[in-house]
Amino acid sequence: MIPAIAVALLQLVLFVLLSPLLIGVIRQVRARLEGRAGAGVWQPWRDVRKLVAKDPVRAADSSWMLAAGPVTLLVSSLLLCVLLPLVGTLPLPLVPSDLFVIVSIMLIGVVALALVGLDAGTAFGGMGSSRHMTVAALVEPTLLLAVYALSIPAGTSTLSLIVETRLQNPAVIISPVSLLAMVALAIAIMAETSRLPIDNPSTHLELTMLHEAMVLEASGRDLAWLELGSWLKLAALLGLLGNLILPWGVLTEFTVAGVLVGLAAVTAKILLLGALLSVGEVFLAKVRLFRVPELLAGSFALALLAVTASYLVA
Amino acid sequence: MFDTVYPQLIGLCTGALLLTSALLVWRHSLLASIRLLSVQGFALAALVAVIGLEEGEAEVIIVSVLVLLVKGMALPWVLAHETRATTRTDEAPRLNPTAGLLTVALLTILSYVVASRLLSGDTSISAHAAPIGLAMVLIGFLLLVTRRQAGSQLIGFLVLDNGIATVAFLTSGGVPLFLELGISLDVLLVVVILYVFAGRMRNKFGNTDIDQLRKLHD
Amino acid sequence: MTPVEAGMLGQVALLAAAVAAALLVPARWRSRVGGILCTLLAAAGVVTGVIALSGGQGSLTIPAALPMDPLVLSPDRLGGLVMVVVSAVGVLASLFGIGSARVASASRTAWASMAVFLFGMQLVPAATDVVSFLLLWEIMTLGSTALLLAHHATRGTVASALVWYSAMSQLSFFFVLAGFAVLAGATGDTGFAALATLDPASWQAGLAFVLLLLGFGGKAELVPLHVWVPRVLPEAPGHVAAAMSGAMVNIGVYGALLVCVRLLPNGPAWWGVLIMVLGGVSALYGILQASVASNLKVLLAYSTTENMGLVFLGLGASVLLRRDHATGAADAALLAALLLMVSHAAFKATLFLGAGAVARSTREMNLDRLGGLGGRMPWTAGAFGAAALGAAALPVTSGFVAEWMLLQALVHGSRVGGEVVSVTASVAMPLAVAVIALTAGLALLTFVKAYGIAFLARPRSEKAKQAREVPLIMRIPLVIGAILVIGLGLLPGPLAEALASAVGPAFTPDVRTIGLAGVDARGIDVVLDPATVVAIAALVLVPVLAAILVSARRHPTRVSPLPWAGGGSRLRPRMQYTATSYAEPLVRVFDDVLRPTRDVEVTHVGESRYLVERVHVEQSVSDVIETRFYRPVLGLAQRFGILARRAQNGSIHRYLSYSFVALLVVLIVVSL
Amino acid sequence: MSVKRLAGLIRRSGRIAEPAPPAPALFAGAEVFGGSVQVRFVNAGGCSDCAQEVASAFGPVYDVERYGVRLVASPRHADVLLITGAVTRNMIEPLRRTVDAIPTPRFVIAVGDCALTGGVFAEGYGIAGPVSDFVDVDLSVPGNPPAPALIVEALRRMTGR
Repeated sequence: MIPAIAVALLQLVLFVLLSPLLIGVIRQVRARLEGRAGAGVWQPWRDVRKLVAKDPVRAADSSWMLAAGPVTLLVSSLLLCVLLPLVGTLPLPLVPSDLFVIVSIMLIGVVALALVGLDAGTAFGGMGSSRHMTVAALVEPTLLLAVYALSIPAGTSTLSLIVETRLQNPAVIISPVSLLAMVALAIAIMAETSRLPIDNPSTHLELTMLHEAMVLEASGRDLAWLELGSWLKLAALLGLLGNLILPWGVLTEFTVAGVLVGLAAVTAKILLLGALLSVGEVFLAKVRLFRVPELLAGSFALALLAVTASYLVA
Repeated sequence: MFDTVYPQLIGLCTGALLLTSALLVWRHSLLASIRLLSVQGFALAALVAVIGLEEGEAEVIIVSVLVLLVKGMALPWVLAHETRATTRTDEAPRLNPTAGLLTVALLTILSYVVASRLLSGDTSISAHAAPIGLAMVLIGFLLLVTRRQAGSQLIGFLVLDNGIATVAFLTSGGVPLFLELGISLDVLLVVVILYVFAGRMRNKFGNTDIDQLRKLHD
Repeated sequence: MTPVEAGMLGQVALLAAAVAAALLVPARWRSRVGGILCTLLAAAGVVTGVIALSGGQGSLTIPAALPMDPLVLSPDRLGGLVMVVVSAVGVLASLFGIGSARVASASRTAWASMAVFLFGMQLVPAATDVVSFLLLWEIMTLGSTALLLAHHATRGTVASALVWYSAMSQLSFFFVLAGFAVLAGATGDTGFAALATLDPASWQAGLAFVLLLLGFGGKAELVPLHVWVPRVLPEAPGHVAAAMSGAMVNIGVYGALLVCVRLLPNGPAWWGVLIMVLGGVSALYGILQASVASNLKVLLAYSTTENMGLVFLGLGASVLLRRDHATGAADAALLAALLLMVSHAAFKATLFLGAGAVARSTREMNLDRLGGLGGRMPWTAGAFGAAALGAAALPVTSGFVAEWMLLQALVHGSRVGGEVVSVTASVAMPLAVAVIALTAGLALLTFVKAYGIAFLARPRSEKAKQAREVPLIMRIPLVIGAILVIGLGLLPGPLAEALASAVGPAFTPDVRTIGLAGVDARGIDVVLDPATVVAIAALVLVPVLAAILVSARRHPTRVSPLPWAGGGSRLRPRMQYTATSYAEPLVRVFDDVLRPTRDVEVTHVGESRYLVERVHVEQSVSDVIETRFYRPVLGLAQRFGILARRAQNGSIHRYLSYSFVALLVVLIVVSL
Repeated sequence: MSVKRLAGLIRRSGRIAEPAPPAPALFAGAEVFGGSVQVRFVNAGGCSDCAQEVASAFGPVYDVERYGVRLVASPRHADVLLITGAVTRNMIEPLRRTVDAIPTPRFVIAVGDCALTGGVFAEGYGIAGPVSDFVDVDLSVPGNPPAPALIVEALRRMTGR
């Protein structure tokens, strides 16, 4: 129990430190591919530090939600970092990394963000909130079905056990069920974290925004929590994806060396996936908003195929 | 060694077949479809090769090379060559992609149910994978039914053919060499003829929308 | 006399007192006296139910005048559970009614029929035979009809809603009656104990099952018998809607449980599939309609259809999985259905009461004209928010625990020990998971919309701007409801144990309390302890809060009079997103199902076609099932009626000749 | 553009950004930003030539982003407001509101002669006056239009990098 708590705490600290770095890497890789020099991988850190040191502004008509929503998003993302099997798969007592619990904790953050968007009382905020929730509603089936497909070899919906099963039996990873499910999961995660091709994180045109439109009214530390919360979510989900694709290096039994290897492994996986994501985004254009459901339906069909295929080629 | 990975390899190949079929329903662009069809040909060839290695029959390996050449390279090349010459390569199918993909998933479930009824006693790996062939046949039909352009209908036809071949290879451990040779050449011939016709029609009427061809018999 | 008997007698006495008070007390005091007596009546139901749930025995025998056995009321544990749930909602609704009932809602009929309605509802689960069940069922139905009639029978929309309601409830009653008649005919008795001896595989059982499922499904607002819901509930005042949508639907669920757990347990697999299909379709259709609805009460009404759909989905899965010998998963699915029923009662009652509070202070139910109520009605906003979390199945609410249990049961259901249990289950379970996931996602959107548009942002109309908080007596039930939603979510362990004992002794789900009142479903080997998750969240929150406090002291927040909103200087609240625009992307995605009608009218400036004076856009989504299924059927019925009228032209000779022909036919048939 | 062609283009063009000149002195009061400055850009009126120069300062050649400067979509996120052009009558109110929407500490940079004095448009119908008449300007970048390098230098004074 003590080692599990220690690992959970380590994950938390690591991800708080790592997630701005991940964004820094993503932006830096993109800058280099575009022929620019880039602001350096530590720039997101500087941004957050500066945002906390500013005096926030809020409109007279906005409610407590503008302050509480960002904190809720941040806490929900932090909980993801505690509960997901990232550094190690040691189960916490009473709170296993149950898929459904984790998805709903993530959804709390989604809802908090959507309410922040609505609370602003502006057209853009509402628009972003509406689109964000539509995407979230359509992503959820994919997310659950994809992990359902992955859970079949392990016989449980606990993510840490799924990762352990893949570690012990790597042949599972290249099985068609797993491949279909991973593709579906990857699309779902891109949608959930507002990346291309569903959303363009660096857009300035309000009418094309999903995620950005909701945070237009947030400033100072509120904005810092929103940004940090979103980054943490991206890092945690990429970490999960990394551990599902390449489970090696994950800590399964507590040793000091194992912890160090686990930390290094998950850092390497996340940064690598981040770099890949960035390269991929250079080659992608944002999909038209009304074709996004098509994409999500596609990923849903893949997830459903994955579950069906688990009966076909067991 | 090979025995342990054999089920995995079969699974991988059939999974690739299923995935490419699903993606074919998703994509509208004719060129992308042709590329996917080529990938599907490669997957089919790999499947045949895996079965051949497992059974240790040289004849089946030869068939796999043949499949690779015809379905993986020759047919896609012919199609791509013909398509590049045209201007309109986008398809506006009758079914929107969302509904199409959900239909694919349901067809796969259906083929699973049907196959599990038919092959209830058989627990071998290849029998387990056979429903995918059936699903491909159904998906091929779906493509034939929902596509408007003659070119993409041909692709549906080829998916159908691939599905039949998959079922045949998985359930009987391989079609005799001559038969496969004959079928492959037949298919090649049919495709070439159809494509040439399609090209002629396009030159004559400006497009190959099947719906509009109904006017011909008047 | 046992406590249960005393409780039931007390309810009879309180019913009499409440009806008498409603008729005799002058209008000034009627709401207070009637409301308190109704509250006491419901509270007596809660007490009786709790005793029965914990194993208390006792029966009330009513000697019938008809030549048949006396009617016996004796709730078992399952009946006790439903009685508790129904009466608890009754308590909240009655309390709320004290404050909210005005003018028409405080009439003699209104309070008398409220008492009758509550009484019938509370005692249906105590019935031990078909006759008393149907009798109490009719009391409940008539009570609710009279209650609706009392409110504003003068308005045209109410009249048409009432016609739908009466027709649909009589249709349900007919199905239930027919179903029980088939069962009674097959066993030769009307007592539930005797009916339970019938073999579930027999054709009579199958026929009775379908009829009863339709009847009970109708009461539980399932598709396609839900059409009365979006018409009736918006017309009813908040507390009546809460009692109908939070409590009465549970009687439908109780009926289904009665069939699947008590009377005909271990039914064949197709029963399970049928219930699952009915439930799944209801869940999806209900939430789709709810997510595009702009009227707050319509939204809540459709969301009831969704939740009941999920309850039936769980019930169906349990029947199917029990057939396939996946007992652990089957038990978990059954438990999930019960959990959903309980949590739905808590959050839906609170939501409808919240809507009632909003209606009272704004006289507006259209979300497009609400907004900014959070600051003006903080108590209502808080309670509605907590209940909305429950309805969206987010932690840590009871709705989340129920949906979690359901998903776990389905995921663990298709395989036992790595082996596929059956082809049916392996197809049904993934599809059910997909349906639930899509439903949950849409529910999330629906309740973000409901809460965010109504309570956040700026008021979209003058009425919303002048809203004030409701009086204390109405706030109390709201707060109790919110506490129930959160509390039941924090204590799933004891709750699940109580529910597991209720379905015994036929089934014995193996659940234990673990950790801080968490639940451990041993049959499928999963645990959930929401309180621990909350504790972890609190620990994580500590450093965040510390950072915020430090930052807030050094960098105070500045208030700017207007939102930035793109820099426009003529920024009006009407420029905000409305509920209709919020759901617009969804309407586009589900175009094929919802079939919206759009009407765009562009008025050009006289001189130029390029300058637009005004654009009027109207979009409405109608109930497809009503327009595509009932309208044609009704049209057919009307044509048939016209034909029948021709046969009935009032001529006495013609009627006599009909009788004569009928007599001849009977004689010929008998002689054959 | 196909993936192959895009990849080829990326490979051939390599790094476009020119080498960074030495950093100018930090603007007094900008220490609080610590090397991270978010910029909201407003064109208050004028002929858009200054706007073009601002755009190229953010382009790959001058690449002001490497010094920690980023354009943002909302003044709520911004630290620095970059204004070009003389203020037209319709822009007075939005300009004031934009400045008010920026959380403090904040700075305003006026870019180009039109923004500083009104330039050739000074007497024009519809022109209300130079930027400094309506909001406090902290830093000016003169020029007609100023070279991107000058705009970059002004922004670098804010980040100190």
